[in-house]
Amino acid sequence: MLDLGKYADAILWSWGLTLLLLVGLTLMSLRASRKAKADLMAAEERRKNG
Amino acid sequence: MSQMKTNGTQTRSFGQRMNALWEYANPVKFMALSGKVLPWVIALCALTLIPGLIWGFFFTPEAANFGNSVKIIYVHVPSATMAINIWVMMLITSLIWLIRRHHVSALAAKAAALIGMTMTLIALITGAVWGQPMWGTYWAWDPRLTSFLILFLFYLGYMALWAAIENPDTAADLTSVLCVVGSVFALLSRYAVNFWNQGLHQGASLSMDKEEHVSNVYWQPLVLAIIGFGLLFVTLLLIRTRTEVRRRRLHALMARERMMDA
Amino acid sequence: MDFSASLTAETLTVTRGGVPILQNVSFTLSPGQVLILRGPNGSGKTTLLRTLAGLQPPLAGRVVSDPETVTYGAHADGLKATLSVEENLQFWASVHGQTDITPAVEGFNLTGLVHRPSANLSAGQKRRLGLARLLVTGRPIWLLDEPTVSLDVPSVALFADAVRAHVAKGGSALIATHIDLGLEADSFDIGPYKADPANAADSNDGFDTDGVEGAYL
Amino acid sequence: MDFSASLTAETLTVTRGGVPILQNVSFTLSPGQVLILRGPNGSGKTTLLRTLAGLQPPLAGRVVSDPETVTYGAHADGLKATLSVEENLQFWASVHGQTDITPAVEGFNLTGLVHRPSANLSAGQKRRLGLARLLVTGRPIWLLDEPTVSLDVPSVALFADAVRAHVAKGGSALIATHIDLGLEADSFDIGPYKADPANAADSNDGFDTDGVEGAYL
Amino acid sequence: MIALLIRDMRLAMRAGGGFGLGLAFFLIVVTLVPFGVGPDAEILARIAPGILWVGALLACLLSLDRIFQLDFEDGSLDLLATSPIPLEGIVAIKALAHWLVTGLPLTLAAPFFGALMHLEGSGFSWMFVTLLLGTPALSMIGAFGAALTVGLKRGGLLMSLLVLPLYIPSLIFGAEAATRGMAGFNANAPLLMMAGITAGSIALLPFAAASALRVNLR
Amino acid sequence: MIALLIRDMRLAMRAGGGFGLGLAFFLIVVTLVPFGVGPDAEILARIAPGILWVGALLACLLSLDRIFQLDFEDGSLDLLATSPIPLEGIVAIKALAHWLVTGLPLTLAAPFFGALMHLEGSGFSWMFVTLLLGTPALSMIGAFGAALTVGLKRGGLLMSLLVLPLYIPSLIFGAEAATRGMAGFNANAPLLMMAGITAGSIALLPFAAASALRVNLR
Ligand code: HEM
Ligand SMILES: Nc1ncnc2c1ncn2[C@@H]1O[C@H](COP(=O)(O)OP(=O)(O)OP(=O)(O)O)[C@@H](O)[C@H]1O
Ligand SMILES: Nc1ncnc2c1ncn2[C@@H]1O[C@H](COP(=O)(O)OP(=O)(O)OP(=O)(O)O)[C@@H](O)[C@H]1O
Ligand SMILES: [Mg+2]
Ligand SMILES: [Mg+2]
Repeated sequence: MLDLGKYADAILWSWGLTLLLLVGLTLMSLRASRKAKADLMAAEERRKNG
Repeated sequence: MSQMKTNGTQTRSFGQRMNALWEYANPVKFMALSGKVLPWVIALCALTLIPGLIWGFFFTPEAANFGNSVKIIYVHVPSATMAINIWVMMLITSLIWLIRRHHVSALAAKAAALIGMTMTLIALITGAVWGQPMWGTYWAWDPRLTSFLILFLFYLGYMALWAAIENPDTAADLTSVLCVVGSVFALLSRYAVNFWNQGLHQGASLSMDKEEHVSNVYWQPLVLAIIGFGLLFVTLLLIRTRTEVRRRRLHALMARERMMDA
Repeated sequence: MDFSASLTAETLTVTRGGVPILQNVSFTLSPGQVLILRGPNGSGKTTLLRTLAGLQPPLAGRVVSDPETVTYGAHADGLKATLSVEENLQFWASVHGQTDITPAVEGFNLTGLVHRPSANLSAGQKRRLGLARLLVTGRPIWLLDEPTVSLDVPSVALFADAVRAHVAKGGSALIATHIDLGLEADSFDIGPYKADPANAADSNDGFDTDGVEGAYL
Repeated sequence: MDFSASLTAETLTVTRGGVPILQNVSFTLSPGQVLILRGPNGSGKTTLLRTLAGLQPPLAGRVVSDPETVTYGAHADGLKATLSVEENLQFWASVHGQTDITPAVEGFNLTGLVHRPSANLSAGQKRRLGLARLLVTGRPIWLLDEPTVSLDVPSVALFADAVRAHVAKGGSALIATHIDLGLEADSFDIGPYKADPANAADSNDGFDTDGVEGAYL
Repeated sequence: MIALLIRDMRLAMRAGGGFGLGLAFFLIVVTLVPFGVGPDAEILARIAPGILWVGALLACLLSLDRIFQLDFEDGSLDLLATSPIPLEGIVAIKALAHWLVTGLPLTLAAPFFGALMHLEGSGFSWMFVTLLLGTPALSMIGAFGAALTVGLKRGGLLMSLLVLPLYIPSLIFGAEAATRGMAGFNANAPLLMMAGITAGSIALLPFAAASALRVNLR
Repeated sequence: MIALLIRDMRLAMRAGGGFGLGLAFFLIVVTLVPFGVGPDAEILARIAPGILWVGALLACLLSLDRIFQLDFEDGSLDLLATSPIPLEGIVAIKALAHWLVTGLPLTLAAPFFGALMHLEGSGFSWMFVTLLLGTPALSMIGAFGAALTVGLKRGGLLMSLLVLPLYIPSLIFGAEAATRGMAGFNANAPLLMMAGITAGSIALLPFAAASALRVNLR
């Protein structure tokens, strides 16, 4: 495994938090996207069928 | 009020004649095109971001003055770069909305804000974490750091204003005005903090100027990571703008439904 | 002030919260005319009046009028609680370049109250003060939203007198109301103009376009 | 809830801003009774109703009633703009220990609007919501200050129906209004009770006592 | 009572409500001070507990007028006053709701904002403890001030004027406890005093506030 | 226009208005900081210009929601918007009225309050000059923020969030000019920058604010 030396803490924290935030943001975006799509689909359906 | 005589339909057909590019500001066209482009952007993003980060994390040597901590640069600099550029993009799309009233443009600005805020947060956090070993403190009132804090506040205010207004067009108008005025003041703050404190922070070593150039070992993966972050932004932006467009349509449909109930 | 101004609505579509409420509204309010706007609660009277007053843009169609000839009387009276009746009226008079407030004070029976802070008026007295403001604007076209709310019968008669005097001078008034004001006036029912939500005028933001179903999915 | 509650005013003197407005007001509102409070603008109806509701103390006389049986419907509706119609009603229901809001919603024709934030209602729709609140309090004595302001004719009829149903159950209502509600009701004119300022009831703060003229000089 | 608490919290969370904004204001005050004072880390660290406390206090203060004013203006307060809930209970619940949306988030966030002021070591936990014990008093005292000024059109600034002197004891003991604690001294005395003020306010002020409200309603 | 200015000033002077209260708030902030920070004269003198500026800024901020909110709520703003005065003029006049009842008294009083913070020597005149040049920008920027949030129920805290970052450049240059001036250094550069911001705000922001108002009224 890679030896990060005395800066291991700083490196792991910053990389870890970065990845966490980016993954979180991506998941949020995807979930919102799915929800918007489903809601819209339902609304269009309601509109068509009365 | 004489501007009451403006008729929206005219504006749109005028816009269409002006330039075929504006066609894609039409939500329908935008949805069609963005749907097609999205998979390609995702693929490109994966092809740059992942190798860039792996290269930066595993295959770069220790730096003389930074030690291994230089690896932080591969998340710090790309996020910092994106944080600024996203605000610029929001400024442009806000202006487009104010001038030409293309809805997709306003919604793209709204979609970008959270990404921009996350990038700013990442730059701040990685910077702070890096600051502890390098400068012995998590936070210093260095101009670059400070102006990022201010940028963060601008993102926060911008998003809070979007959230507080219910009518989407009103919100688009007001947030766009805020974005334009805010940009001027953000620039002023940049000068102000520079003037106020001489910093500890690194200068721009990515400049094209040969002498200041960091060696290729660091530079090449860094450029790859920056491109990767940029493409990640484009990916997320497309996804989120599509979401916003759908929400906007949903809003219109729901309003109709409620009207029919009443 | 030019007292021969008229106001015309041409195939107006008005919206509230982005939703079309009325469509294809056309009419003309000519000098000397009183038009009573009729329609049940929630039918869009307030929305129409605000559009005519230039406070919100129409979605389609246009309003032909000189904004300097129109004054709007909303639900809220725009009174400052800490200012006296006289100060309130005096302020609106000078904003509109007028000076004499006595006719307004006398026309709405406020003489005994001129030095009273408007916070200490009863609901009906406040309303009378709000109506007196119309006189000090000196403008010919009055757009009024339920002006007689809270007024007792004698005060409603005062108001009707004021409107009669106003149209006698060539002014005109468009009045939304649910009660009978005792005025000889034409009536304009907005019922037929109700926007059809299922089939509403294209809200022209590209989001309401029919025939592109599934385009967002 | 005990629906046989009554409210009695005994030689009441009511004040506004420290000035006596009405004096020697006496009447009883018995279960099943509707009393229409009449009087011109500024005569003191609002002041009287607030005193009866216990929101301000009378200067003299007393109000005999159990405060837990009385609900007051003021000019302002007490609606939260950001809460939906349903949330607004639900809140007032639970404050009064009630649970079912459906009769109120249906009684005032709000069914299609339950999920609408109350900011987006028209003036008349807001008023209907304000009146629906009366039903969810479950209280027998209603003190209402111009309840039909902004309502169109069908809505006034809805309100009259609600009052009729309420008194049929043994409730009672005291209603200040300037218009005819179409209710079979007694009427109570406050004109004769106007306080005589020159000779007003002792304001009982030691500064208004007659008969000690010059006592402070 | 629960219904009232839920409603108040819901109103605060809705668009334009107060939640998060108190926090944002706190962040901004803490950011402004260095801009005014200058970036010198040593001085900033020295004044950090005081400024954090003042910031928390101002953030509380700014949101006080929501406690009663809105309900007064739209007539809800008249209706609440004639409802079965005793007015004292209403005051207490509203103060609690205010604390939950303002004082509590402030307390949780203060340590992080402290980093901006170069707070060090045990400073973080001391800020947390003192604010946790002190902010309930701020909300309760604030509710009293809000009750006193509720009838007045934009009593906001007047209320600040009335409330701030009442906040001073909490501020002094709170900031003092934090400073002493950080410096490693014994901080029991100011901590106890502050807790006493909080307990006393919670026990007694609802009655004072309710009677002020009664006067303002008539 | 004059009538509007007179009305706004008169409203501010009446009971419950804003006059004097901004000043009082300023006094209280300046008093609170020593309670929080502790009585050490040297430190207080060192942070005095910064705290005075921050205090002035917060006092301004607190009174911003009076600029349009009251007129919006009682319907006056609709009537003003349909009056012969252009909306840009209305914004400018209202900002001016705000400055006259808040910024100007603050400026005049700041040197005296400075004494509480152990301000010395030339500090008094430097505080006066920088505030005189800087506070008009605070009022104008504030009017813009108020125009953005006027439709929202109690946009107060949201407005603070929007406005405070816009205040930062004025604050930095103002406090910096005062600090440098006091220390005997050349303070022309920050002073000029601040004056430039003030001039620019006054020239351009009325237009931005008027367009925001138009959007909010519709
Ligand atoms: C919270 C704190 C920080 C923020 C907001 C921040 C912000 C930035 C920004 C905006 C850049 C921009 C690069 C560009 O010009 O494109 C950057 C680059 C950089 N930062 Fe930071 N920084 C922070 C802390 C740190 C710390 C503590 C260090 C390490 C000692 C550091 C080292 C660097 C380096 C080496 C670069 C690359 C410079 C270059 O080659 O352009 N930063 N940072
Ligand atoms: N944001 C919104 N979205 C959808 N519909 C809305 C919105 N805001 C208001 N409405 C609806 O618009 C309609 C028109 O309201 P308006 O106030 O113009 O009615 P009105 O004729 O003045 O009624 P009233 O006689 O009760 O005053 C109402 O049915 C109202 O519920
Ligand atoms: N502070 C005060 N000092 C003296 N008189 C006052 C004060 N406040 C109000 N009044 C007067 O008290 C009277 C009673 O007011 P009230 O609101 O009770 O009348 P009302 O019968 O409800 O009238 P409306 O039908 O117009 O609502 C009014 O004439 C009012 O002008
Ligand atoms: Mg209406
Ligand atoms: Mg009344």
